[in-house]
Amino acid sequence: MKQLRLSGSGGQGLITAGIILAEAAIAEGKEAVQSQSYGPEARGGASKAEVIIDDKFIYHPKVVNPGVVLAMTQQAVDKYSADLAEGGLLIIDTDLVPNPPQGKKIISVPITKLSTEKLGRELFANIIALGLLVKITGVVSLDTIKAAVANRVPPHTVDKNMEALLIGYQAI
Amino acid sequence: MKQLRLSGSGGQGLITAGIILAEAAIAEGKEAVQSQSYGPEARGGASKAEVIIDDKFIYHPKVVNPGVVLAMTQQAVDKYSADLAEGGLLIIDTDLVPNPPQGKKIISVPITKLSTEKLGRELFANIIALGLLVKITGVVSLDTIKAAVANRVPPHTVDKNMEALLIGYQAI
Amino acid sequence: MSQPKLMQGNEACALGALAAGVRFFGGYPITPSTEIAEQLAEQLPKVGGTFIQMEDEIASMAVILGASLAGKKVLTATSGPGFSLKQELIGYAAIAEIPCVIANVQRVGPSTGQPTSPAQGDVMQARWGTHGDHPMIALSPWTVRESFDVAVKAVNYAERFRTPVIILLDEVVGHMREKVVLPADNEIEIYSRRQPTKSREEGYQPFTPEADLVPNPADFGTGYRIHVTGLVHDDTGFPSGSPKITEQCIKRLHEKIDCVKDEITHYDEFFMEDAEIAVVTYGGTARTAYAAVEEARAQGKKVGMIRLMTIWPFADKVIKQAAAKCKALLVPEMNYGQLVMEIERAAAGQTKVVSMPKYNTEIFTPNEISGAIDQLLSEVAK
Amino acid sequence: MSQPKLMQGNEACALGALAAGVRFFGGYPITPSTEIAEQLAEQLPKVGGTFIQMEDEIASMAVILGASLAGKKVLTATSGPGFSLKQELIGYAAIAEIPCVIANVQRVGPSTGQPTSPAQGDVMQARWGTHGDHPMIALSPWTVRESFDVAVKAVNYAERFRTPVIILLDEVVGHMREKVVLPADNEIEIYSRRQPTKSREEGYQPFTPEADLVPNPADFGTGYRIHVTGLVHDDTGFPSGSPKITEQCIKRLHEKIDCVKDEITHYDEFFMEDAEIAVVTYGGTARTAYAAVEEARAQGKKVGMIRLMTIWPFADKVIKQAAAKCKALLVPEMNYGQLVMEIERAAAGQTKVVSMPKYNTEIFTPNEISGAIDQLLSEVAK
Amino acid sequence: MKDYEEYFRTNRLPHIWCPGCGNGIVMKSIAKAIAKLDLDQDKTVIVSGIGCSSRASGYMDFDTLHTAHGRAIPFATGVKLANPELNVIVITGDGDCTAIGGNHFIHGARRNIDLTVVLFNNNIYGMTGGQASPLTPTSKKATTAPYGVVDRPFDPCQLAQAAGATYIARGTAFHAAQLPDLIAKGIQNKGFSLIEAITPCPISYGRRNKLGDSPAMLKLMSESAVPLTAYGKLAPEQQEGKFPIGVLHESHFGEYSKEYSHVIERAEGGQK
Amino acid sequence: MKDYEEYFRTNRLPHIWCPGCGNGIVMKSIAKAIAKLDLDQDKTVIVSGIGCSSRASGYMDFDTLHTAHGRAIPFATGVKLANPELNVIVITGDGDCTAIGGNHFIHGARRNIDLTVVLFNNNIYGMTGGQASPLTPTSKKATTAPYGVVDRPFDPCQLAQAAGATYIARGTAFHAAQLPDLIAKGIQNKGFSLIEAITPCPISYGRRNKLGDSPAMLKLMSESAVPLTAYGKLAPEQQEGKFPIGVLHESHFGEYSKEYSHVIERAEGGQK
Amino acid sequence: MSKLIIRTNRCKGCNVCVTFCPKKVLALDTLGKIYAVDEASCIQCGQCELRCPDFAIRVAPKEAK
Amino acid sequence: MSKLIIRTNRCKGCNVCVTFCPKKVLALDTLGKIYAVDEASCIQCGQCELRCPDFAIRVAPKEAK
Ligand SMILES: Cc1ncc(C[n+]2csc(CCOP(=O)(O)OP(=O)(O)O)c2C)c(N)n1
Ligand SMILES: Cc1ncc(C[n+]2csc(CCOP(=O)(O)OP(=O)(O)O)c2C)c(N)n1
Ligand code: SF4
Ligand code: SF4
Ligand code: SF4
Ligand code: SF4
Ligand code: SF4
Ligand code: SF4
Ligand SMILES: [Mg+2]
Ligand SMILES: [Mg+2]
Repeated sequence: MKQLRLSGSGGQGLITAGIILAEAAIAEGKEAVQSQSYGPEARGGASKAEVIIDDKFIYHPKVVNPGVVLAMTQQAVDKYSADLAEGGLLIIDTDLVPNPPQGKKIISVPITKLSTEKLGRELFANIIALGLLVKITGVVSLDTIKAAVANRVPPHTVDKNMEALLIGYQAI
Repeated sequence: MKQLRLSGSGGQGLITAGIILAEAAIAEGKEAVQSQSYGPEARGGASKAEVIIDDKFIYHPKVVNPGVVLAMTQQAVDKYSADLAEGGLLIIDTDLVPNPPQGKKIISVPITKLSTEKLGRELFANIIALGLLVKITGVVSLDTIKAAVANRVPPHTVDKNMEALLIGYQAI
Repeated sequence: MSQPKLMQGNEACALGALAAGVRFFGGYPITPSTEIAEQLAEQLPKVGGTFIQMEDEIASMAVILGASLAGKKVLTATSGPGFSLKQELIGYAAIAEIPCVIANVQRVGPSTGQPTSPAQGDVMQARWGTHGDHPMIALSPWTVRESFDVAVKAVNYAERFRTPVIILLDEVVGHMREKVVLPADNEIEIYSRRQPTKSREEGYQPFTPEADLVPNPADFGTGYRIHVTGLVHDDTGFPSGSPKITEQCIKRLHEKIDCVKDEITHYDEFFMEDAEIAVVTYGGTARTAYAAVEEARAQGKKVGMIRLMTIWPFADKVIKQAAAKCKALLVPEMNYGQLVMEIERAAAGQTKVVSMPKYNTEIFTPNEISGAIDQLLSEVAK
Repeated sequence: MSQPKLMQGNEACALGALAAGVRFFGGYPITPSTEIAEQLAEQLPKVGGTFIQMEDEIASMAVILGASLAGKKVLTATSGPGFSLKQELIGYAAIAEIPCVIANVQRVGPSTGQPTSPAQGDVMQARWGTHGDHPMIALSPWTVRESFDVAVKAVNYAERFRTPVIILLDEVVGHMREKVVLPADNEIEIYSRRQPTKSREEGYQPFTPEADLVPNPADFGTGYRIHVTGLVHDDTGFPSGSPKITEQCIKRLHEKIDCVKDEITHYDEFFMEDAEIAVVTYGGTARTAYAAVEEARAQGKKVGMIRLMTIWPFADKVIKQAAAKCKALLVPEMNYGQLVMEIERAAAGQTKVVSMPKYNTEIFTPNEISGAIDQLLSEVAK
Repeated sequence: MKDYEEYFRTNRLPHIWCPGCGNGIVMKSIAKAIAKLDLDQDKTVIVSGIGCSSRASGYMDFDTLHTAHGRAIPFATGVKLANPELNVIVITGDGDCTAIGGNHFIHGARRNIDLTVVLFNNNIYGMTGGQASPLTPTSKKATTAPYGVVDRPFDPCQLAQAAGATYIARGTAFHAAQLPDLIAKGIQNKGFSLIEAITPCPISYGRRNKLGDSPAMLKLMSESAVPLTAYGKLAPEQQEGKFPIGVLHESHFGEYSKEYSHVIERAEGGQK
Repeated sequence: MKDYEEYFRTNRLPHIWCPGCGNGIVMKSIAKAIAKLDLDQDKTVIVSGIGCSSRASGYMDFDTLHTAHGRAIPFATGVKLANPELNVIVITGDGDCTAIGGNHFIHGARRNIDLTVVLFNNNIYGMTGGQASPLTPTSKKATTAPYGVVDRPFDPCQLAQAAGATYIARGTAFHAAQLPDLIAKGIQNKGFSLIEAITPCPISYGRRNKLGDSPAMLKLMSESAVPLTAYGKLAPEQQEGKFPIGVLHESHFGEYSKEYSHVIERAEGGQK
Repeated sequence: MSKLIIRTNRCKGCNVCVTFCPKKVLALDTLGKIYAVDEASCIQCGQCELRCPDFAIRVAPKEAK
Repeated sequence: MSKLIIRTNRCKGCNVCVTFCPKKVLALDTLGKIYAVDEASCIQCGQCELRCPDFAIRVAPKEAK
């Protein structure tokens, strides 16, 4: 069972990223559960999306010991990284998380900056993060995730999103 | 325990008559309970007021074996006189109850006609009936019921109502 | 003590509320509760109070909550359909801890049902009518005088616990008239509006509970500038999404009532010392039950009776005890069988619990209950 | 059978309703139910159906009842505050026998509460939220696929029994996404709208019950000229004040459901053969409970589980049986302890019933339930 | 043209209304309007709320729906949308329509859904025994206004117009010959139509306000109701105590069920 | 004159609204209006419903009441009637005020109770993520109107006027300098006042309808809002897509709490 | 053929027809039910039928002459 | 004294002030927070303060000359 948590602030597109990841897992014949939790804010505020992937039916639907936590804001790190599994991995956005926690295995990537600098808009940060996650965890293959992304995003944005995915995949 | 039922149609003032009777009983130091039941009609339809008078607290608030039933319409007789106590008395308005039931002790008085003919309006039929009831049952004294009526009706109608009470009291 | 008077249950309820200090009524007419509103439309302005007829029952509930926050003791009155409409805001009053009293004069339901006929069909709704978790206090009188007393108690409890309190009248008691002697003003105990005991500077927070687990949010206009919300909130009154705060918030709502449960569980026991079976009853039905039980006792039958004035919180202990010593409990109700379920639960298999539902618009007759008593006595004798 | 898909519970619920023939949705947005409306706003017109957003939840309930009478299968969806507002008209649907389905995606209450957090706090309200007496059917799914299935069942039951049916979703199941494989259209059993079996001339009366105690009032516009009212009525559909009719009217409403109670009581038993204790659970909580129970079994602990899909009518028999053979029943619920009261009642003192409430916005963890299981096992071992 | 009695469930008569209650006159006017237009009796639905006036649905021989207090319009909206070929007429009281039902009233008008709403305005809550309604005139007495009403009544016609109704008329029970026409025009309008029918409640309103019996109240109406054009010519002080009757407003806007049918066409065609 | 920030609970800032949400601008305008009139901060109460906009009550340093969805006006009515010396300001959204709260809105206006209602009109249900409201323009898209809204929005100002409001004004978040004045005048009116403040919701409304970001939406407002007198001079076809701003209506009628105080005087004196 | 058809069971004695009859044809009996005191004077104007709230009077159409 | 007081923690980077500043004084940094690129050009017109939905900018009043 793989337990992943994608956290950040409302509007960063992490729920979409979580959905795509779960769909990719299903495309590979696995079971997947995706859930989320958020506050009253439509934008901003801490929010998280969780994905569990397994070979058999998943009963308890929330992540208990996340093997990987992606945190796209400082608030998200503070709120959602404490229960990271022993030996688990914390992936952070370098610029948006100025104070990373101590004593954790951390991968820091300037995800949002990559998006603005390479693709001209912040908008693709979630897909970049997805590429990164897939590369690091290997939960699904690159091809699968490509298909899953293409399937979900608006048709006229497919190319840009493919670019984003690769930027993330190649970021480490 | 005296159990009286005043029945007729909505608008005939029988609830008021029942209240006055109960107030008179209280004025004489007795316990009294008054209740009513009616249908959806504001005017017309069968309705009843019940009064129970006793020397001690009255628990069950509805008449079970009415000793006296006053019925001011045919519908009321049909609906509310069946459970008259053994040996009980049925008082009816002669004109408004064309088909009185068989096998009951009945006193028939043209109550409404008395009201229109002697007092010019139907309006006083309820007080005439009250006079009649008091005379027949003796549950309260004439003086007490006079005071009770005077106490309830609008000040400018007291005289007419006293007249009505006496018309009823002297009707048999 | 006043002169004996013929008075209607609804009227006594209105006068009780007035005596307890209610100075604001907002309502919407509905049979068979309307006399409460009509009485107060006349009486309230005489004592400087305010009566307002609102556009519907929801607005009626809202307007009294606003008035309560601005410092008035408040009442509304309704019946089944209106009671259903008020549920959302009853929940609001519970979580925002706004003192208020709701008189529900029950009639036959569901829906428009039989508007002028008696029932006790909203007993479970009084407890569970709104969404989410909160406790409820509901009192049901069985006499006209007690309608007055229960109204006083309801207002006092609402103020003391800062919670909605329901007066569960039924059409029988609400519409009947009987002789009553009302208490003199100085015989009536009144619980005044709770006030902050310190200033903001001294660290006052509007929703910090006192020792009795009840907070003292300041009345509007008194300079405290508090915030009131129907969202889960912390002691400051401001919303919080924290699991810990949420737990505290909901838990304290329950515990402030739980911790006084015995004190506010009012009931009468009649002939219970040696009762083999007992009739458990409430509201208008209890009057008929009493007549039957008294009669049975007169005939030497070992029948007792428990009459609940407090319907919620439910008198578990009382019922448990009765269940432990009686061979059967008979539960006549003017509904399809509601409170009997709680009685069954509390009895926990210790004794036989017999539901005696009636829901045909007519009240029980003493004979019906006597018959059921006799049958039950013969059954338990076997 | 369709392709495996990632799907949300709310979406599956909407699609299930659509598959069962729902062609009319009236609603008012509220978190966390809104996706059901949004889904149907898009899908319904594609199949010639109608979606309408109304001015509030009361109007939403009213509009679907009107549409149902005009022959459509209907659905509305809401959450706590809106569910409270709908209560009056749910009672109307019950007494006027209008088929309709209400999906209530529960969130933390009372009042606005915690709008985006999960709870199971409306379980008792689903049964007792409206005034007066009528029965209720409420079904609660535990998986996304079952949200689809339950929606189909709910529509079928509403039509078959001409009664309101409630889908008690919780935010956990409503908002989570998981892999589902939906049944093919021909695998779905559908109960069509009941139709009159004779003409007026042949003595047809719209509310005369058939053998199954359910009447066949004609759809509006089909020439039968029927009358529908929320007042107590007789077989003709017209109001009657008669005690006898009133009793018949209310009694039949209950009996038409009572007589199929076993058939519509859906539940799963897991590991119950030799269970010493059992977890009784429903909805989203059942998922976590299953994880804990499976784990306990793997460790050789004699724990079973009963998962209720049908919440109302309550599964008395199932619980009675379990109570007779288990030493304790553990009841985790995302509320202050609601259905546990029914379980206590049904257990009737035969076994220990342990309430395990949680109401802090967070769902249970498998560890919490495992811990409670272990403790209970050790207690009963004594 | 059918006789209006053919639209009654005569076996249910006499009705429950009080002697002199104007509801019977207004109900008869609805039947006459239907007769006049020769609506298909099997395709016409009467929907009412709760109140004395709302009891009318039980006496009319159509598919009839006696709903909950205040909710007739949204129920009727459901009937109409589910089967747009039905003629849907709503019967409602002043309390039912403008107190508890006020929101549904304005939203029905806003949507311009094809309903014909006949508002039986007796200026009081009749059924519950005489409480003030939002249409009780200022300073009149009611059981819940023993010192006189302090607030101002709505003008339901103005309200409906501001909300978007496309046909608005006012008549009275005295003007019993005109009323069927006003209602018939409302039925013909494909959109939300309001006909305010002013009607005497001698029992719960007239008595308490010393307006006399039903004939007296009807005479009062004959004096205070003025045809719209004549009313327009009165000086403001002459208008005092009077009100206009006739067709007050007509306008055009897409009817809801029609507009929604276009959505269905587009969606079925796979478009957005 | 106090600084407007003194009317905020600054320890609760930043607020929860999205980047570019106009709610902050409207809330600031309310604070400025209060500053301008120098209202007693301890005798001023803010009452709101539920919605993004209704969250404003939590940020304003008065006695504040965040009620249930749609019910701000009747809660506020209770506050005002219980203590008529309080200034009561209502903050409400377009859904809150005209959908679920529509009936309370028109009844508040009818009673002419002294409340100042500031309607944050963002043409959408913001908080729940972009469903159509009764003020969403016809054919605009919303999550519950994927094929475009088929019905017609209310004009809340016209509705309030027909219902009896005695002060009505409209402003926009773009016209941020004017808005405090419009609100202040509403507070000064002793009676029911409505200020419709048109405000951008870039997230739940703008995006779906391709109206651009907040600055773009504000610019759109600057183009479509026309001062009342200028608007009156436009030909009908020029009015298309434009709307008037400024004070739209003023009238006089007895204020409810004042009128009721006369009832109390009479009743206390034993009169009827 | 009689000019007026009266359904006594429906009449509630409200006096409306009596008041508005231009020819004083109608009156109430002691039980408050309508009857024609002077049917001969009836001009079949239809006022009574038009105004009766209880559908208790029908006026026969004037015969074509 | 500076002409602009910026509360960065309140700024949400909505671009409103940037757009409506007549003198192009303001800009957003990489983290989306406002800063003054050219405070010198500021004419203290108050547009940014007036329009900021987040109370993140205050403009110092022009000094009386
Ligand atoms: C929810 C609800 N509230 C209140 C009532 C009680 N009620 C029944 S009819 C009515 C008012 C009727 O007045 P109106 O609509 O003017 O009709 P009328 O009787 O005057 O024709 C009221 C308040 C009810 N049945 N349901
Ligand atoms: C009774 C009830 N129904 C529905 C909701 C859900 N809800 C919360 S806010 C809202 C709409 C808000 O829209 P609006 O009033 O326009 O405010 P905005 O968020 O746009 O400022 C809705 C439908 C609720 N909280 N309570
Ligand atoms: S109370 Fe008034 S409205 Fe009702 S039936 Fe009687 S007269 Fe008519
Ligand atoms: S969703 Fe819209 S109204 Fe709500 S905070 Fe965001 S921008 Fe403002
Ligand atoms: S038809 Fe005319 S004249 Fe003849 S009875 Fe009737 S009202 Fe009188
Ligand atoms: S108008 Fe009709 S009900 Fe009235 S008295 Fe004449 S016939 Fe009878
Ligand atoms: S005060 Fe004017 S010039 Fe200066 S930064 Fe603000 S908007 Fe620009
Ligand atoms: S307007 Fe305010 S919140 Fe927006 S970018 Fe400028 S300073 Fe930041
Ligand atoms: Mg009326
Ligand atoms: Mg909005």
